Amino acid sequence: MAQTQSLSYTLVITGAPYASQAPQTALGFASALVQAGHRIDRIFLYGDGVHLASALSCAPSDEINWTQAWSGFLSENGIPAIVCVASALRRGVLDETEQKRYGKMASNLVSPFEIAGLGEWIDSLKRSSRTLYFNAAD
Amino acid sequence: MAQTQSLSYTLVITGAPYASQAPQTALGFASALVQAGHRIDRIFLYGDGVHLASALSCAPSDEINWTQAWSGFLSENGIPAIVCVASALRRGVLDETEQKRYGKMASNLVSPFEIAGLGEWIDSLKRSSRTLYFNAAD
Amino acid sequence: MKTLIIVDKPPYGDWSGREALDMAFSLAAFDQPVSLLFVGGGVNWLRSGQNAENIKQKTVTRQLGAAAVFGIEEFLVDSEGLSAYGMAADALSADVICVEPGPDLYQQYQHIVCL
Amino acid sequence: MKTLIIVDKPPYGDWSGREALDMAFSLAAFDQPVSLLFVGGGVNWLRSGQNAENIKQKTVTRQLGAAAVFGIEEFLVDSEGLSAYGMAADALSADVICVEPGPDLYQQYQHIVCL
Amino acid sequence: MPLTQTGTELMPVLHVLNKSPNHPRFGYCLAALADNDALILIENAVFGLGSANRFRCRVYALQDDVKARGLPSPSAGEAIELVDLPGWVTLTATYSRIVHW
Amino acid sequence: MPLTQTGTELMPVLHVLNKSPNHPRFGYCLAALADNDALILIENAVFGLGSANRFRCRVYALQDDVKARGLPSPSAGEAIELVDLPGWVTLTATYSRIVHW
Repeated sequence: MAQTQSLSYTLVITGAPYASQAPQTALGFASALVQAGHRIDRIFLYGDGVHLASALSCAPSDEINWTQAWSGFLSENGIPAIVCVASALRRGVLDETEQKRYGKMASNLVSPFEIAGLGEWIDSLKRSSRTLYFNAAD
Repeated sequence: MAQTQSLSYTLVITGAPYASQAPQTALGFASALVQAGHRIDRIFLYGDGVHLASALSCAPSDEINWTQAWSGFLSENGIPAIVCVASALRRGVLDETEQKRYGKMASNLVSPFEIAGLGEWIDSLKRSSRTLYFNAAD
Repeated sequence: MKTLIIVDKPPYGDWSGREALDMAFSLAAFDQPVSLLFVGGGVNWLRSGQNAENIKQKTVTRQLGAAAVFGIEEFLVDSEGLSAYGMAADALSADVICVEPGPDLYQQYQHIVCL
Repeated sequence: MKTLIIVDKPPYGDWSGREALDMAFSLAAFDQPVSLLFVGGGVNWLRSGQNAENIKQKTVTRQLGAAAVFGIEEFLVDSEGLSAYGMAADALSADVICVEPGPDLYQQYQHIVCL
Repeated sequence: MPLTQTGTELMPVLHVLNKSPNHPRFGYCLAALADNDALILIENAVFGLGSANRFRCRVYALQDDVKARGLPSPSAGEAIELVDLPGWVTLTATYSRIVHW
Repeated sequence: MPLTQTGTELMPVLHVLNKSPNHPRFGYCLAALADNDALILIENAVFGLGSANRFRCRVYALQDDVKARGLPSPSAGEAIELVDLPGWVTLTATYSRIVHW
């Protein structure tokens, strides 16, 4: 089972923090990937997973804020992170461009996440060695 | 089965729009309640249901924006609507008070929803004739 | 790079099926071969006579109709799911291929997505 | 105004059980009688030896321990769920009453909440 | 009608079920039904109309959800009554105890 | 190893399952397993450790999720291997086709 070759990965997260275990499992896996010397092409948030990119989430002081934890991990490792635009608009996760387009009073997308379409996911299927999914459990 | 007496109701919504059918089923039921001459004491959003109160959600032009639909219904009928504070903070639904308390860049709570604690729900159990729950389906 | 998108929940009660379908549409739009597999409760996407007007959603039948036009290659349906929900394969809203999902089916796809 | 809060999903995989427990704590804090019923996969809340440190969550055993202190009246557990998950009633992390959930049980509560 | 421990008479229960038949909670709901209870199937639970003989009490189903999903209306012999939203409201006013599964 | 229609040889599949044993998808996953596939149980799927004799392929389970839930470690006779996160990473690097249930 030994495999020393370095591969490229995309992680798709579809489960929301505080509703599913998906973002935490994915972060543990992503850290282990980087440690093992693999490359992460991008993180792609889809469906309820887009809530992970909300800058407004506040965890109780004795719990981990998964948005901050992910945001820090992505920045430190220079990993691109995409939030699917269709999922994000419905669920109220907006960058400044979408805020203006829809005339909303605020934006709430946390850096370094960016909003883009499913084309980014398809690019992952074509180019990443592996595309993994982190869905809500039950 | 005839029942002409007017009763008071609390509706608890725990399923999110665009993830579950709960907010739409609840709105249809609430409209029928008002039509039938019953009183709605309050709407209480809990768990993932708090996403219904996000002012930033944008529906595609050919779909109903359930946040706007609910917001309009509540205002027209003068119905108090509460978002559970613990659920809301974790999921990034904030009013201006919580925005300041947590030093966040924006608030996103849609009017006439207000943030409060589970005490409001307990008050419903004590005072409303009926407390109904609208949960995610599967 | 053949992709299989699996839908295993009934329509209307939640959103996962719609978002799975959006993935299939996107693949087709980018000329990537994609098939849909309806399993378990998901077979109800193919029921004829749906009308979601009163629950203020879009009836999914029309979306499935568009799928063929947009280049989604096949609609596969789990025959066990059909019988569990009392549905006949010849009374569905779309042309389907009945299958028994198992290793022989899945090995034909490089990517398999089940939201 | 006796209330029964039902927990039917295992801990850690989703959040509904924690938010159900918060409801129970609130009732107790407002001196309202409340019991908890663990059914099906929910019986795993009572398993001894849990340690969620490595998945960066709070171990739920401690929360359940606080429940008794805070005035939650009873922990009821579905005996069928226990045997389905291979758990013995005398090896649980809390004092429980084994029950067979049915009309006789439910009729004792004015309010029943199942998130 | 059974008596509670405190001696007050309890009204029967209206059970509201919105889960598909293959969801564990569908079974928990079935196990909770008493003969004089009523059950209303809404949302994905209307897929359970076909297994109505498993219910031991009066059964209703929300018409809009049945129609949305293209399910056949219950036949006269099935003892299931389709109700609209006002009908559901009436049921909730009639039963003082309501459990949502 | 079976051949596809196009004649290329396919690598076996790593199945990643995170649903409880009573979730419908647990069964769909079981039905998808080939003898030379591998399965890793994570999150709530580790509650299925006890039914490991139903799996027809190699089975792993994520140690952190097993420990969090207080489940007993599999005995030597059960042919289930606990892996940590680096072990899961190695599995995903070894199998070129991965299905998440």
